[in-house]
Amino acid sequence: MEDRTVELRIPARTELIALTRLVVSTLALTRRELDEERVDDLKLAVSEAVTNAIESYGTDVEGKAVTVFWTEQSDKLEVRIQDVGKGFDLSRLAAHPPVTDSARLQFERGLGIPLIRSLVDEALFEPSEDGTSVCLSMYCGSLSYTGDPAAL
Amino acid sequence: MEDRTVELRIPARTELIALTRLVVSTLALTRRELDEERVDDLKLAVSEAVTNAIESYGTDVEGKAVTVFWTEQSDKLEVRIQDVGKGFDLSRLAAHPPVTDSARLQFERGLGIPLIRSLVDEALFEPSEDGTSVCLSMYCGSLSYTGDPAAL
Amino acid sequence: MELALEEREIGDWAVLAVRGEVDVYTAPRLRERLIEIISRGARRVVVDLEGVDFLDSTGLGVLVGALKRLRSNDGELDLVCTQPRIRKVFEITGLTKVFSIHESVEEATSGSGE
Amino acid sequence: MELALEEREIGDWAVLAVRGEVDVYTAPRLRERLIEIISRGARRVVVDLEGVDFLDSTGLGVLVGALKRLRSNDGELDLVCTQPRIRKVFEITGLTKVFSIHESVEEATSGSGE
Ligand SMILES: Nc1ncnc2c1ncn2[C@@H]1O[C@H](COP(=O)(O)OP(=O)(O)O)[C@@H](O)[C@H]1O
Ligand SMILES: Nc1ncnc2c1ncn2[C@@H]1O[C@H](COP(=O)(O)OP(=O)(O)O)[C@@H](O)[C@H]1O
Repeated sequence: MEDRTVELRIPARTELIALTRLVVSTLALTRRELDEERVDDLKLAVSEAVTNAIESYGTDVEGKAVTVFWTEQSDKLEVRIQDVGKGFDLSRLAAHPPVTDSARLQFERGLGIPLIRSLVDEALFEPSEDGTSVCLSMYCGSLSYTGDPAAL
Repeated sequence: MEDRTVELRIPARTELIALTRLVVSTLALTRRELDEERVDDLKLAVSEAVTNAIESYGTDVEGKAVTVFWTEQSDKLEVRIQDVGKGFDLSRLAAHPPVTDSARLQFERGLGIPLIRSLVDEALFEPSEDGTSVCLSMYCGSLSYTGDPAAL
Repeated sequence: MELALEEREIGDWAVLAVRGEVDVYTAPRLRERLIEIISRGARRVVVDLEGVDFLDSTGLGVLVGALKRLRSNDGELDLVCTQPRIRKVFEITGLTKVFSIHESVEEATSGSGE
Repeated sequence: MELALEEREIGDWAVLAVRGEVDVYTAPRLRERLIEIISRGARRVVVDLEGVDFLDSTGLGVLVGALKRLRSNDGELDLVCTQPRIRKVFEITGLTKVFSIHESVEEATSGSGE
């Protein structure tokens, strides 16, 4: 599998999140099985996860990086987002109140993880004291290239 | 400098060269100092170097990768392309004959390194038995973002 | 990496057209502009998202924040959004129930704003 | 990652319009198509590069190869290329002296081909 992984490592700077989106959507678009809507879904989910990864460093971003791994498996695309930030307790994330005009408006934050969960087929969060790894999967049957496989 | 480096690692597959071009030109375009023509020059030079890096593995590309490092220094942009292929002897590269209709036509290959050298401000080739590192620089005075530096 | 903001007035509506990508990097500019518009006294604001290519949860948060600010002043914030990819983000998060989302700036500004 | 090839005939010229990126990944398709055109008996070929976004040394090599093949059959290969970014690649490598490069397909196909 090693040789099927594309790895992008960026300094923890928010202006580089757009680059991770570009790379992931470019790679996803070369796959016949993902239509544009699913590519957009994956792109947004990755963007949210990279945002969280950068924010895991707080203001202490000097020398810190976030790594995005893109791996193609026989039946799915997998994107792993990794930071070495402070981690978090998944079970303690605030639950959002049911959607009603008044209560819902309290939540300007905390939309990222719920979004991620509903956008991809599988989202695995692995926070630890040494950082967090988030693994996002999109199932797509057997994979094949849209490009012509002719090689020199 | 570590925290100013973007790193892209791809499996040694030619269909991924386009991705390295996209990443490099996207990063270069966020810099005011490089006009479009210089961005295109850098993009082509990087593409040629990545092509050579992939070809350094011959047909034995299984599990092999090429890494592209993008680093911003105070006065220049630097792109390093690294492979762990077989290396080569720079001093033995065939020189092209002067441009004349007949002799010039013998050369369908061997245009990559001459192109690289004329496209970037500085090209350093470091072949070794453990692989080759090619460092391409574009000088561009003091650097600043075209994007708004506002952060959350 | 780009965000373009363009403001105009239609009747008593302040219309802010947003173009480009709204994410954690660009959202602060959108927030600042909305705060500026509101603190200038605007009560009825339309944010036109037709030119937006990408909107993340930070962008949603900025819009929710502006809506709260306006409502607490008896104001209103409406959106224009027909692009499925952007609309979907409001749908998933349940925010279609919170915002009035219109098909066009004309439709948004011809309503009563309530 | 895309390459589109479109063929047509103008008088006794075979015109191949190329769109997209020509690099080591896509160039083999261009080469195959050119070989096919030549082996069908075409002697006067125009390659229209106006739709090309990117051209690397492998692409140059394919064009040089086709030119050689045609010349050895008393044929001719001309190019159409006005885009500075693509033209520059021919200039740097000295290949502007080897190819006839035209401003338009009309210009290319109205010449004598010699
Ligand atoms: N990679 C991460 N590292 C550390 N904490 C994280 C990470 N991802 C998420 N979190 C925590 O989970 C919380 C909820 O995340 P999210 O739903 O994306 O909303 P938001 O980022 O707007 O707070 C964050 O505020 C943060 O405390
Ligand atoms: N990264 C590399 N690893 C091994 N050999 C290389 C590398 N880069 C260049 N070379 C050698 O230098 C030669 C000339 O390269 P270049 O000028 O790009 O032309 P071409 O790739 O068309 O042969 C190559 O054929 C190869 O033998």
